[in-house]
Amino acid sequence: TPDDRIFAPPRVRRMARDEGIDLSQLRGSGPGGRITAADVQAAAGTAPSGTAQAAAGADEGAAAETTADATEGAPAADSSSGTETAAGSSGQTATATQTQPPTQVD
Amino acid sequence: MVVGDVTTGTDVLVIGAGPAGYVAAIRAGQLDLDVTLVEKDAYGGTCLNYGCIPSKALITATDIAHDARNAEQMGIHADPAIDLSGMVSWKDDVVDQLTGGVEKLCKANGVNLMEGTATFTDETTVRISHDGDGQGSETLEFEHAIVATGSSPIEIPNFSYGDEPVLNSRQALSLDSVPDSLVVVGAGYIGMELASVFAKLGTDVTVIEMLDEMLPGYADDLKRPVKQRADDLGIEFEFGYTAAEWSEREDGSGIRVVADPVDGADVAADGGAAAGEAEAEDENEEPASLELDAEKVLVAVGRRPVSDTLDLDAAGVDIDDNGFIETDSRARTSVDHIYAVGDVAGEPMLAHKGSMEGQVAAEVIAGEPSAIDYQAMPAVVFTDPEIATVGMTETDAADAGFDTVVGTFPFRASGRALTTGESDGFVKIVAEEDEGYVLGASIVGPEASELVAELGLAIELGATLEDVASTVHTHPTLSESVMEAAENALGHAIHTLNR
Amino acid sequence: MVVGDVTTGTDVLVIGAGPAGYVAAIRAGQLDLDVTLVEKDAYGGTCLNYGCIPSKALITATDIAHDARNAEQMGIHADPAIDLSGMVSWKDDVVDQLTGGVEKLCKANGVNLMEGTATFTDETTVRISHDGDGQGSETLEFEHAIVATGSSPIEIPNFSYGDEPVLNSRQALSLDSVPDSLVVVGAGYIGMELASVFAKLGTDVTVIEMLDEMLPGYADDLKRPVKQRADDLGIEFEFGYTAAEWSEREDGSGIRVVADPVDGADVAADGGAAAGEAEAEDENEEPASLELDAEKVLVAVGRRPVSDTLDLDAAGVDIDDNGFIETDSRARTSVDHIYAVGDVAGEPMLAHKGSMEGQVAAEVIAGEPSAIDYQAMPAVVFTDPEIATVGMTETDAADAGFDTVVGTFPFRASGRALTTGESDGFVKIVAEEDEGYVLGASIVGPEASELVAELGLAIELGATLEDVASTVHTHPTLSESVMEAAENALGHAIHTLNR
Ligand SMILES: Cc1cc2nc3c(=O)[nH]c(=O)nc-3n(C[C@H](O)[C@H](O)[C@H](O)COP(=O)(O)OP(=O)(O)OC[C@H]3O[C@@H](n4cnc5c(N)ncnc54)[C@H](O)[C@@H]3O)c2cc1C
Ligand SMILES: Cc1cc2nc3c(=O)[nH]c(=O)nc-3n(C[C@H](O)[C@H](O)[C@H](O)COP(=O)(O)OP(=O)(O)OC[C@H]3O[C@@H](n4cnc5c(N)ncnc54)[C@H](O)[C@@H]3O)c2cc1C
Repeated sequence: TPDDRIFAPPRVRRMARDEGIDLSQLRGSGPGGRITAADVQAAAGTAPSGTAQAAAGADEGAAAETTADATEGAPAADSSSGTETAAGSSGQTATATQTQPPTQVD
Repeated sequence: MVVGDVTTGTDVLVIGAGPAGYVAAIRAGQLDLDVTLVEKDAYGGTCLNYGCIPSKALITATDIAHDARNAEQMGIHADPAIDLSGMVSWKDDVVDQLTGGVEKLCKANGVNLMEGTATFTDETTVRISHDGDGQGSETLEFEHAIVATGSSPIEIPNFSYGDEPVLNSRQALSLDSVPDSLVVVGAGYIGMELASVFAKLGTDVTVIEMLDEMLPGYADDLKRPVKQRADDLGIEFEFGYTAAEWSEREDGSGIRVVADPVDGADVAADGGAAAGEAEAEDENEEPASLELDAEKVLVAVGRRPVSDTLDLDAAGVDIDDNGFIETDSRARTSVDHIYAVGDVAGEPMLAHKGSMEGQVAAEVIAGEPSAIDYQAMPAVVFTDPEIATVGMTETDAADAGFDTVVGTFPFRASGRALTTGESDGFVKIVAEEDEGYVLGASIVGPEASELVAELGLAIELGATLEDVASTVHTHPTLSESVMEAAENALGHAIHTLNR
Repeated sequence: MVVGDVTTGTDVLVIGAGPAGYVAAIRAGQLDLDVTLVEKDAYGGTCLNYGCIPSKALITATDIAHDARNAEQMGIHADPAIDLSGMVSWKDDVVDQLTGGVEKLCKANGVNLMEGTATFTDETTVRISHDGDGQGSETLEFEHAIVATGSSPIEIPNFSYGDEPVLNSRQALSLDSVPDSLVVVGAGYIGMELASVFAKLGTDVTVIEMLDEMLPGYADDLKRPVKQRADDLGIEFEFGYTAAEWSEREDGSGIRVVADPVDGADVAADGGAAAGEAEAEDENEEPASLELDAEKVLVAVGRRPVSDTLDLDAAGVDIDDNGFIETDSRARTSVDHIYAVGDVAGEPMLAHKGSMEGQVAAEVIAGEPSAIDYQAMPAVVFTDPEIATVGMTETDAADAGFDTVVGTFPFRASGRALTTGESDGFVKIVAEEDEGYVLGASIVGPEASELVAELGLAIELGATLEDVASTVHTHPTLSESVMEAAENALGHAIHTLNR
């Protein structure tokens, strides 16, 4: 894969700009090596504090489980890409919210 | 006694060649399994022959005429004539092309095709009968079976599909002339789709629905534009009634359908008291039945799984109270090597759900780590305008414990919608509040059926509102409305005011 | 001398209210910046008033009539009459609705609106003139400026848009009667879109194109169905010619357009030798010019940036050789606090590219970490059928060093496409081989403009073929073709044979 092409969603790319992280220097932990928000936070040393992370992780886990349950009675998946993505990017809750400039305009 | 019984074997037996079964068979073939597909009627099943495809063909064709007839404000003056038998034979050609394609694809993927009706004799064999009770039947041994026998239209008492003026959806899609008037029993998606088609063909349509609303299960805001359009088309609704019986009119001019109020029996039994309190005026009146004169009556009150003609007991396969075969996340029934997919395996009874399950069953048999693990199952009602939903509603999300944020975008603010003359409706996105994960979406309006695809992908991938909002969408398109709804949820839509 | 000069100030000055400028202004307003938007002509710019919206309105409306007229195989018999002036005034209503909306949205987001033409006087001030040279002008000081002056149609020698029979796209979209015959100069997307509209209105259309193909830059396989349809519509093509001059015909029946062969001058200058070898028969002949009789001639040979009427020099803003303002990934020009967005800032000259850049410029000014960093810029040609592309072609991807895998799905295998009577074309996906990342897609066929949205999202998200293939797509829809193309690339499409 050519080095100059980054596989990361828009939200993650913006986060990297905000943190001054060069995405081409990161190895992604997402599916196929895709860079996730958590990867950026780890690189920036801005991963949420223990408490925040634990809390976020717990919330997220619960949420992911409920998601699977709520989908038409399909049992929770062993290898759901959707669940994995949601869970994989869990640790980022606090930082993402902080780094996001207020966009709510009334 | 069985005459001329021959026993052969197959690794994978698929029963039923609808979108669940033929997809399972093709996928099994691709995975180099030895697979046999048995079908008693027509390749493509309900969907291709009597359901999805025929209905969408007639919907689209009548819309072409309807749109031209109603384009005066665009400077177009047209009075199209519709020859229904011509339209139906075009539809039949489309069906033939597709079912022929399915047959070819099965063969090309190495699927053995057999015609006949399969019934289980035990948990590793079926009997395939070619005409009726065992005459020319054969026995087939299997390692794995995939049951994909689909569903059939429910009949209601006194309305037999064998009687000429009584139609099920299949029959309604093959008429060779336009009925002057039609009573549609049931305002579910099939009833509503067909009611619109006939109204556009010029039929006087009256819809009877037991409940007090059309399209039960869909949110009110989604239904409003559809109800409005139905009213504009002159479709009459009688909510809270069930069809009781019908008779030929004496003057031979058609039929009379009698419909009873849903609470009628109860109210009568209780004496007038309870009803009287609510509706003082009616205190001394029997709740009135309706009498509707029409040329035909279409019964579209739902479909039930075809699980009763298979002798599932002989194989030990369990069904639930509604007759659906019980399956797990790998499409397996109570018998480990027997799978069930599609309508017979439960709600939602939709073709794409069946196809997905069919693929999973084939892959699981081949030893792949597949599972039924979708996050988002889209559903579309091809009414005018279309309704499409995917993933969670706000209520679902709240019930699942999410704090949610919602964004909407009305099509009347969409440049592309205005240029098509179709700008009723909206896109609505439901997302998780903290990170903005997209959880669900609903759309009513032009091309809703196509627009929902992007949102399905967003949900499956765990995309956030920002991801959708930051993706450049072509101008001018309806898909910009998806982006705008995401922006609205983020509080910075460009083309609507944000909350 | 300037009369009545008043100096006021603004944090953010936006010049030009097209889709780049008005979006920048609205976004800046949402970010609580003090913003002034100056427009000399009409809110909405080229796109809403003379470009995207008017062209799509006429394309869709003529299609409604055309589809009905050509639906005999569906049993529909119609002979619609089109009143072009009625159609144009409907189009004008749509435009008014949208431009009125833009004005309202600007105000609601706190944008100060000014009418007038802005020219830079130095790097922190502009003069706004209200009618011509300084009469009633005023001076405005700014902290930041966003230049969004767009582009204008290129004129070619001897064809002045001031002459009545010579039309640019804007004029062609406002005719009040259908010309009997039309010469279209230029087979780019604007020329081809309008050629189709007029052919469907009944005009005899001849397209002259300098190059030897229509829609230069698009792959041959994408163009094939469009060329076929154009041929079916009776559009004539003359490739390898340039329009040289026109004159009124003596009998007053219209005009005569003379077109010269592109290599004509060269061949003549070289002497007959080189040409003679290739085409012995023509050895002694001058390459012939064409003479085309028509009622009107539409010139659609491209657009150039409006960067010459702004006195950019006074502000110190650099332009490149083609007149585009040079910008960086944050939409900044050579002068740090001056930004440029939209057509004036370079290719692709597309409305959605401009809107995206406008948002970025506003956000950067507000101190947000925004940048122009899309992975995938969609582009659509609204011909019949539509062409849509997003991300990389196979060649782009190979040039960038990717090993690729390609998947396609022809619409003739799509059930939904068959039910609409429109099944030419295909979906093609290009992906990186190892992980299956989707890199690009191209679509020609029904609703290509809408279908491309899902693929744009897939590319932005870094989705893989498996992600797209595993997402449940509604049946029957055209969007299933996207899923099938992904499955085809993975080697297990259901509804086509895999390579
Ligand atoms: C009017 C109408 C419109 C619809 N529109 C849509 C739509 O737009 N979108 C959508 O997703 N769904 C739609 N549906 C629903 C869709 O048709 C079904 O969900 C789908 O056909 C289910 O697929 P299946 O393979 O499970 O079963 P089916 O398609 O019902 O196929 C089952 C097959 O099994 C065969 N079979 C049954 N028993 C045996 C046996 N013992 N031996 C051999 N063969 C047997 C039957 O002959 C049949 O061919 C529509 C349905 C109708 C009636
Ligand atoms: C026939 C046609 C069809 C098209 N179809 C499409 C399509 O389908 N999709 C698509 O994406 N694109 C399409 N385009 C291209 C699209 O219109 C442009 O890309 C888009 O309008 C560019 O937006 P903009 O804001 O940069 O400039 P413009 O829309 O050109 O707006 C610039 C504005 O600036 C104003 N202005 C200029 N100079 C000054 C000044 N000195 N002071 C004050 N105001 C000034 C102008 O009056 C104008 O209103 C089409 C174009 C044409 C002509």
